[in-house]
Amino acid sequence: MEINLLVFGQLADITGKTELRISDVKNTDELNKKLAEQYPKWPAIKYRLAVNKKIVQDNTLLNDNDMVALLPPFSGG
Amino acid sequence: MEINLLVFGQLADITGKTELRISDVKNTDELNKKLAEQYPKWPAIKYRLAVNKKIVQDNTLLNDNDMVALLPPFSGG
Amino acid sequence: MTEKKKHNVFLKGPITPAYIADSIAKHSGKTNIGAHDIFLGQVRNDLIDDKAVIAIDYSAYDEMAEQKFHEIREAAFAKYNLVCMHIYHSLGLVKAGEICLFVFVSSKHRNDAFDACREIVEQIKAEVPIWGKEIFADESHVWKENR
Amino acid sequence: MTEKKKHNVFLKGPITPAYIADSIAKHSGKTNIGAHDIFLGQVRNDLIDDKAVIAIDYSAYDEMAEQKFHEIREAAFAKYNLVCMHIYHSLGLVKAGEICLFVFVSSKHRNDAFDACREIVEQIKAEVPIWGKEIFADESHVWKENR
Repeated sequence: MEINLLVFGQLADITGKTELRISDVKNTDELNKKLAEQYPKWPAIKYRLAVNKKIVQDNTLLNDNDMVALLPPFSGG
Repeated sequence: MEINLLVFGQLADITGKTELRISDVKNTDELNKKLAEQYPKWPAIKYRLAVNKKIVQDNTLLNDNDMVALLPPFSGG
Repeated sequence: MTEKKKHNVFLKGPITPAYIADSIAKHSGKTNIGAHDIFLGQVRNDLIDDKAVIAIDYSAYDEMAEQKFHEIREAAFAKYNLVCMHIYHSLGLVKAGEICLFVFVSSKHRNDAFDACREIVEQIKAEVPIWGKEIFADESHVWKENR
Repeated sequence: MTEKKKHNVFLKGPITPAYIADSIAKHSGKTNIGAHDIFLGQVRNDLIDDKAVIAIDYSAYDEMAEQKFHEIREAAFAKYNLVCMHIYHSLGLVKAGEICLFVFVSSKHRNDAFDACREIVEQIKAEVPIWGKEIFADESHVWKENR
């Protein structure tokens, strides 16, 4: 089981990539944990998650090939 | 004793002129009365008076060569 | 840096999109501006007693109007944190679909521009001695009244 | 007559005054419009830790952003009596003094345009996944955060 991860803004500065494939994460809590482990510099900045373009608040089950995006605070306009 | 009268908007349609000289009016009440006598079609529309570019609310004394303007409701913008 | 120099508010005939573009372009050197709010008044072809307005012919008590514009300008600069402000109003004939009023307010942050622009437009409509004669195709007319 | 057709919101690089003028000119045929409110966001050369911002590099989660813009658009047409509305936002590099956001709202009467334009700008800043990287002369950067 793998998901697609899109990384934006200052988080992409840390991952060095804007698109990643992540395997073996059942839900968004596991994904957050895995990212914090993988990237020692994972910052204290808040970010939100969108699963298939919808922002999710609570821990959310992930399915194979879901598109998950990491959204740091917006600064358009 | 004469004043200068500036007439704007729909009131100028009635006077046929935008500038007039009016004599023998001591105050704005007399001016209003005189205009209503002079122009049978003087309309029921509200207007305000400006004496030397300042809008006046109450009856106001007029001096020789004062510039009085008849201001129907504004419609700029 | 605030700019308060006076300029002529009244322009002969309609305000063109090119004029507005020039005015916007002139602000690119003012890099302390973060927000512009622009209000444009456009002449509508309203139906009045089944006749369509084809143009508005604007006239003004120029001297008093310029003084009022100046007061509106000073009050806005005193009340809001603005970088600059420009007001232009047409005199003479402006056809339906053409622009007769251009209010351009610039500030560091958006709230000042939004608040000031709206207040200025309301003040212009209520306080400045300008009259619009709505002209119909048959050359008859009615005098517009702001509400 | 209301116009709700979708168009691309994102433009590459700065939004030019000429582009804005073209957009205004296209509305002269819509003679039921009486009021336009236009908001322009301009890149400021803010000082951050004594270094001046020389440009902002904008990126977005395009697909989600387009969907959000569409929702904002639909909500505004449902809530306000608008004739038309256009939103344009830059992607990529926009230098200090250049324009990165252009919100253009048109209505019969001014209150709808004023209310809707301001609400749309707030929604864009709060809800649309766009990020601005503030670039300094020494090529270092910080990520902007809306407030």
